[in-house]
Amino acid sequence: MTRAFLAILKRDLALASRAGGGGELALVFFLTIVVLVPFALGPDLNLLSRIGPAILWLGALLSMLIGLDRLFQGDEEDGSLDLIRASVLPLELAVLAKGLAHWLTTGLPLALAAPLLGLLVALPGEAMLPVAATLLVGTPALSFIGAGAAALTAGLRRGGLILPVLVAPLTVPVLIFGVSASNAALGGTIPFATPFLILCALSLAAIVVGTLAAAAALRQSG
Amino acid sequence: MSDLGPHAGFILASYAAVTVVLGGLILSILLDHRAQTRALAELEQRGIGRRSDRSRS
Amino acid sequence: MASLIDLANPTRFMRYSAVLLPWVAGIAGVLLVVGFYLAWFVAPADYQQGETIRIMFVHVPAAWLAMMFYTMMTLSALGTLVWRHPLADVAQKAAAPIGAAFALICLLTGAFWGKPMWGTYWVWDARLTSMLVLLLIYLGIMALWRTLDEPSQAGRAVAILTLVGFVNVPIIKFSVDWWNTLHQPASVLRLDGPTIHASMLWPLLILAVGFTGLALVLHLVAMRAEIMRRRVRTLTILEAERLDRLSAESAPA
Amino acid sequence: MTPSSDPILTLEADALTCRRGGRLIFADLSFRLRSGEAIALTGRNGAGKSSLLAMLCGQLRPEAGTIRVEGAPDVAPVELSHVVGHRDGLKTALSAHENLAFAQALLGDAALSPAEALAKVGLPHVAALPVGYLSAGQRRRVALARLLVARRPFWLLDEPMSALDTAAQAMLSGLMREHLAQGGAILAATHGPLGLDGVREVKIGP
Repeated sequence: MTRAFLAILKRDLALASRAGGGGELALVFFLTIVVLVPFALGPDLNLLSRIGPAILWLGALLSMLIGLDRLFQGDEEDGSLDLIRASVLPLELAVLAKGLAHWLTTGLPLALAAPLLGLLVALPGEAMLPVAATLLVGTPALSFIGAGAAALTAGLRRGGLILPVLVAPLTVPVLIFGVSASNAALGGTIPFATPFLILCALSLAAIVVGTLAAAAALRQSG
Repeated sequence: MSDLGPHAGFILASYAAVTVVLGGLILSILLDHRAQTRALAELEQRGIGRRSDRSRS
Repeated sequence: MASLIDLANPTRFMRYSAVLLPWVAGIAGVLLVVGFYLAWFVAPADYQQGETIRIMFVHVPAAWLAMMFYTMMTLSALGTLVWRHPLADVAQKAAAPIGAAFALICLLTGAFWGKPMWGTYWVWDARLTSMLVLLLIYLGIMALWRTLDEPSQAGRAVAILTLVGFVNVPIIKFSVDWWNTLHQPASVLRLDGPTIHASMLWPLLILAVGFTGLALVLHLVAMRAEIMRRRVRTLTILEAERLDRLSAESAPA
Repeated sequence: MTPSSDPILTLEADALTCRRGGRLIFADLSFRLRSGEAIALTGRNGAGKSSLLAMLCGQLRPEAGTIRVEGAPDVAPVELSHVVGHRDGLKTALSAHENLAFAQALLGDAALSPAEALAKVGLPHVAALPVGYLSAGQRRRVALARLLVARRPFWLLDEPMSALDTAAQAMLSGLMREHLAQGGAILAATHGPLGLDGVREVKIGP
């Protein structure tokens, strides 16, 4: 059983790193957004540093949405999904493996790059680690909510287009607590731990709900 | 090496960045060159380049 | 035999580059050693910036090379689209990572220079911001190369993107300058300061030529690797076709 | 659990009715697929051959009727069967060997190694080539090699002979004969002959 789980995980990571896999797409898009926002707001570092965490979180959220429709669509189109359905591995574990692979190629690099990109928005030094921590803990929720929605639209011919619209409202709580935890690290009345722990809870819940929803969606979308 | 002054850390950091990025670039290009040379040699050694003899399988 | 004909040109390139490489590498090496020696031991500290001026000796050549390589990619793009030169898209694909690396070096050294000067690693200074946008364009071009794996079709698409990018660079430069003057941040010390004293100009020029030599060597090696990669790809397809014919004739047991 | 040494397994379909998009495709279809037996599923296009296969794979819920495996009631039929449809199920960025190793890890109960399976379908040298470089015929053979890397009693094939040249069709018939000889069973939706003797026909629709 675990061999099949690791096989899916390894295959997805290999596909993401091969040419055309779009593995580093999320990271480049994240950099692009964090560079674009100051062009809209002006080069004033004081303003930027106040809303730094918000820019980083919105950038991370959008970057994770763009590659999402390929999560199951690729397998649906070439028939790999039928192979996964015929596997000894329950569909829930297969979805868990794919969601984890998606997070490892999008959420994790974003969280690691956040401190460096924080420089662009004059994020103070002491806030860098907390912001990265909130992203590290919050992005799995985005991956798995996204996986659930991606499974729903996998069968539809142009399903990929409506995916961001489906996923965005579901990610509001993660965005709220992610940004408020990061702002708490900048100082302010709320202690850092409170929103951070809620964010962790949201992620854990999203992993379970997303996985079950995706497996259910794949089961009868034949 | 004259004394680097108060900001020595930043000077060393920037030269470290140069060595890391440039070193990484040089390494990746040389490794890729070597890998392609080996792959090409191995393919041509199996006589695929010359279409003359079909017998070789 | 078609595959052998279009190789005539690249094969000649492979021969010439093999001869050229050791010389260019040697010259670049010497220049770099001399340049760094002058820059570190001979050139005096700047009366304003003190020792941090040493960073300029890598920051400025990196900026020049980042822009020079993009210009070279634009010429290669013209080579692909207008004169259909078979080596043009090879040159273009090989140049992108090198240009991006020098843009990144320019930004990183700029940040480490900025901290002692302006108190923060990053300031939305017009030149640094333009370099950052140039880096984004480089990353876009490299991403496009990675998604299209079929060489000739990819070459044309990237050539068009490079040309579009080249047309945009001056526009970006102008708009960033205009954007930058909107809210004049804390007084920004001019990067290159007053006219550079001769004792610093020489090491800078020597280093610039040395770095250019090094970049040229890397570019030639990268081009050789790219040509071989395409040859390997063609041979692999030939191999697959041959096996297809082979197994079609002799029906297996 | 190695099915081949298990008790004799029989795939039982009882009074199956299929309705898709409101349209009745077929009704009251029953058959039994016993070990060592091959069934050719015939009927004009759109008669519901693919729908029946989708039902057997558990992808499509029948409107009425049941599908069960006598001898392993608690296992879903799809976990005891190889499914080969029109799509090859191969990732073009991965090599033939990687694709087959992935299938083997997924389907469990390994049989031939990827290299042996590729040799058996007449593609011994193709293992390292990315599937994207292969011709359609070669990709079809790699997809069929998947049948050999894992031991599954039931083979559910959707028009297996299409897109195969005569040599490949002969090869597939050989593989099917071996599978039947080992006590496996085959249900193939097909228009032409399967190259097997003693094939029972089940017709769907008018």
